[in-house]
Amino acid sequence: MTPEELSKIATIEQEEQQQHKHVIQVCVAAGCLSSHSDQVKDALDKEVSKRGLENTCHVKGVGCLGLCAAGPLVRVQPTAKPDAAVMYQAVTANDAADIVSSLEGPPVKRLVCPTNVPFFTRQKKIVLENSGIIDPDRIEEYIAVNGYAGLLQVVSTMRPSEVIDEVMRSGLRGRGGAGFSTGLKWSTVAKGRGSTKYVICNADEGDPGAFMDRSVLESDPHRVLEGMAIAAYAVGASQGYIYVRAEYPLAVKRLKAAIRQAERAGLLGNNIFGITFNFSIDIRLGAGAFVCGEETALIASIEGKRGTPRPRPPYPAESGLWGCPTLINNVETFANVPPIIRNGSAWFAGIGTEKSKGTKVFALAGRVTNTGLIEVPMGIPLREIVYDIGGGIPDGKKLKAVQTGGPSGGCIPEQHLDMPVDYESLAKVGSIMGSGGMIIMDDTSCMVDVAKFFMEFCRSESCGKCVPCRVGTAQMHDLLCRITDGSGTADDLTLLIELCDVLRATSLCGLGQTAPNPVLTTLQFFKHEYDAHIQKKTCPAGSCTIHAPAEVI
Amino acid sequence: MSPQPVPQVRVVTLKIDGRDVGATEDETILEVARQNGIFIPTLCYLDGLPSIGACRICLCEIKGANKLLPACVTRVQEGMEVTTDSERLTRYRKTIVEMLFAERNHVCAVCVSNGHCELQSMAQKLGITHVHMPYRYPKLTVDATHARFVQDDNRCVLCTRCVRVCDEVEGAHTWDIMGRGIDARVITDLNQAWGDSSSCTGCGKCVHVCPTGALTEKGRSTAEMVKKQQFLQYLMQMREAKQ
Amino acid sequence: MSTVINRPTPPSQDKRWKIVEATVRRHGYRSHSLIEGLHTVQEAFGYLDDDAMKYMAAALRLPLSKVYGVATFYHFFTLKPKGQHTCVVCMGTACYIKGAPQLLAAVEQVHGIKPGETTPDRKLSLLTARCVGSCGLAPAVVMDGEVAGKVERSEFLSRIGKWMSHDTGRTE
Amino acid sequence: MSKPRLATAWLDGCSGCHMSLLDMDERLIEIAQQVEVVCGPYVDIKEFPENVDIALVEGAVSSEEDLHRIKKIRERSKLLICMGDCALTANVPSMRNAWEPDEVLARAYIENATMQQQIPRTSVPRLLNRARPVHEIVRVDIFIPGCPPSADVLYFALTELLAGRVPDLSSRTRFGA
Repeated sequence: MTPEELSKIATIEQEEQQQHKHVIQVCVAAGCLSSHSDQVKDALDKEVSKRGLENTCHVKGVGCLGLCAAGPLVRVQPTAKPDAAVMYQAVTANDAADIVSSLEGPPVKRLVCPTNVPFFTRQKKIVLENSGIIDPDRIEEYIAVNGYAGLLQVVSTMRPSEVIDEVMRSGLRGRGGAGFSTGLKWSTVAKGRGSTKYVICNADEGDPGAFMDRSVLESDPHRVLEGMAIAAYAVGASQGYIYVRAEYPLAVKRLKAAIRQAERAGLLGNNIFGITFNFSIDIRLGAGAFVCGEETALIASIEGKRGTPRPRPPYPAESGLWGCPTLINNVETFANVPPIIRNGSAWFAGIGTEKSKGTKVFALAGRVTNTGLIEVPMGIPLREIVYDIGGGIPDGKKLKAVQTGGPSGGCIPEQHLDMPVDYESLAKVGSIMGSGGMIIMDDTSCMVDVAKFFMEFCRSESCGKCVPCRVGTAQMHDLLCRITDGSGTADDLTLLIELCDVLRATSLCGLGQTAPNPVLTTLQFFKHEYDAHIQKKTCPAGSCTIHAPAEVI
Repeated sequence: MSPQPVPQVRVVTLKIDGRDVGATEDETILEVARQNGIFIPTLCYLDGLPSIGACRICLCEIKGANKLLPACVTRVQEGMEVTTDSERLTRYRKTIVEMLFAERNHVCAVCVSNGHCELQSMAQKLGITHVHMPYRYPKLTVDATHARFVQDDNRCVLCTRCVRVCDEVEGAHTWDIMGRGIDARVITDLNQAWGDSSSCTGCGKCVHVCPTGALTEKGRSTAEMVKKQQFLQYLMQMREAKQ
Repeated sequence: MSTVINRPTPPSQDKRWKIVEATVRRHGYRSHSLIEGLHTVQEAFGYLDDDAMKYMAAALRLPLSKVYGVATFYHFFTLKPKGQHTCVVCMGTACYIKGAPQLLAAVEQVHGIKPGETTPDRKLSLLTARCVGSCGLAPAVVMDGEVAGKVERSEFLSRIGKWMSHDTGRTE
Repeated sequence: MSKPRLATAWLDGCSGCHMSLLDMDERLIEIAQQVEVVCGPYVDIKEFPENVDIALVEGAVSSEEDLHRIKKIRERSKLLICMGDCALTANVPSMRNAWEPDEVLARAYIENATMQQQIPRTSVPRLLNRARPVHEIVRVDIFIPGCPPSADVLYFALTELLAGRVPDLSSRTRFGA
């Protein structure tokens, strides 16, 4: 691949797209696929060919359009006027004829999904900019929207250290949870000893209630490959791994296809863009272990071992995969890299807040009207996400809490709803940004039960290596079970609080250290619910089954 | 294996419990503390086996670090200030040891290792007189299929000394851990009876490095099982000398 | 000193072993390809039995206990054969608060199996997943590999009911 | 000033701790001069009295009767001392805890019985689901580990208490000692 070839592919693809008068985009990401969008796409294809419109109307499968709650989603876009696109919701195969008939006339009214609403207008798309636009299975479409231009720019005009400086200046922080400076991490790996280095993409999205990474991988896989290649160039790595959940078969399939295409196009492999830069990517399948989101456990898993973490230091940046300096970033972090390179660090740093730059993708789920995938600028008030973008709480119920950060995060109560969503503000109320799961809970959710749910998760996901996490999560889960079934005592609560402190301070890895967070935040903001279970033997939300106080034993 | 060139190691000075001590930078806090007669309690650690920092009992406070660090795997650094004993550390250590007592069925009074058990003596050293969290009472098995040894899961603390000694020193890797979290167990081969193991050489190293009565010699009665661990040091020295 | 490596022969003539052999060969019989190998076995046979683990241990020159340790560490792997049909109820946070526990209770009530169990006639296996990533469509259930969203109790039970009444081999 | 009122109680234990008390031999006389023994297996009074100053409890809480008694003991005593491992860890009695009481009883009275195979249901207190250490039921003031704690340890603990000090037992005894 030469720079000229890259721009030629882009031009040909763009010209081809212009030939069609209309493009019909059908969401074939896992969300809509589960409501049979593949059948919708087939029906549209048949309808178009039946009417002999193949040359003027192009039906294509695209990635996530965002509003999963209203799927299957279909978007009809006139090529000449992209702004006049119409979105249809809850489309079935039977609607295909009506949609194709409407191409030259008014839209099919009964199916229209309004897009002039805050769910769409308040979002700011960087990571998801191609999602729902391009066909994830075709590298040409990615190239046509400036794909791999960032990689080209980097290898042909920048020194590795300049790339790192650029990422550093952008202020990008890890999107996997902790929010460590991406530039700093890259520079540590770049300085690492030895000539063999690795780049790993953590796509083991393990938080229950999070599907951002899955969506990015399914909708725009090349974006992640390009981000990894840029990182590899910057730190001096020639081999990369994507550690992806086996539970995401569609993402795995699209990634495999994307890697094959990139290799064939010379965008991965040896002598990329004709310079002495070699970089290959292999996929490694996770096998259902949340703890493998922890860097050292993930490395153990790629090495084919039990995914148990080891004490740090040494950090993977110094000694990681097979003892070599290893860069681990998550999917969303890598996906942010190509636009930062193309548009410059100043552009990126201009979005967001002082310490949290850019945007963040959230998986909005739970008791909220518009469940789906959203991307918002950092610093947006939580209230805006819940009520404007999310459309508020359905069924006339009242918001109780917003859960962020999964089992390592916390439950944020209504009174903090006006806080900006950024790393520091979330930490201040005892939660974390996490990878981006955001679960809305209304007054039918019992906060003690939610704490129990997450503790059950941690107990079953604990690797069992260190004592405080192995035994502590089991003890805490037992205590929460007692409290929710009405047999808990004041002493149980005291012990629960004590164990929170012990796990936090003494556990080996992040799983155990943060396992107490859901308990601590619910205790901080919803202590009265614990008291009600313990003293009055009632569940205010009415969701726990309280047994009559039997004998003590 | 050919002799490796000895890398240059720097000498550093640090403070442990307020005392100025000297060390080389490839040493751990635990090693340096022991050389200077400072006691740090340990359980999964065993001199001669690779350290894993798993039991969390040797955690120490390091000035400037936001986390407690395990002395057995943390290397010393110039100017480091280490506190090995404090009210807070003792409280954590006690709770962790109590967790182990609560996790499985440790009935010291009828154990073959009574009086020679590292968990038991650790509890005494830390002043534990009772366990302030609920006992879990899991249903566990005793494997007496081996001709000379017994494995009693009720008394296992999952320190993995047996796994490490079998893998690193004996080279058989008969032992490993199955499952995870609270359900993790020590197993032989494909989770089969020890007596049927095709890889076990019957060397007994695992029995003698086991800190409790989980692995013992057959035919011992209460309090009769005394572990002999000197062999490990001896083997390591002999192997080093050969290289 | 090196020993002559004899590649082990697969446990049986079953053609599916060819796929497994190809995977380990592609990874150069390296020990770190254990998880990839186990994935292939499970995909081909549905579960990992002792023979499969022995074969993997021999092919990758790994201790048996290590293979067993890895196979039981990861919850994706199963050592027991699954039923004819599988139903995976997502227990992610969104599904949990939108009624996944009630779906599990319904299956238990009607078919008498808990998560991780298979009906005695080996027709239905009930499993749970940490999160299938369809949180926007909670509660989600994966029925024979196909994700169903916004699952309701009655529709859910009737779909399982159809499985249970089909393929009985009985003519009535 | 009247002498402190001392009571001893025997729950689910083997009586070894009480034997160890007797093993104090001539030191028993010294102790007896300083206290009034108001209740226990060694004296005639079996109903636990009011206003006890020091209660020495042996054994785990295993039956409904134990449960009833330990609550009464706590109510009526200023200082409750767990004597021995059964009281403070549930020790040997806890070895049945991984099974349900019915399974345990069936094993003892049916499977392993050669005659009169029946589970006693009348005139014996019902077993609790688990044998439990005393401190899981009521507040405990002092713990004396050991199985049993030696006569020396018991003597030391009692003399320290009578001298108005909290005994430091860490170097003298432990679980299983």
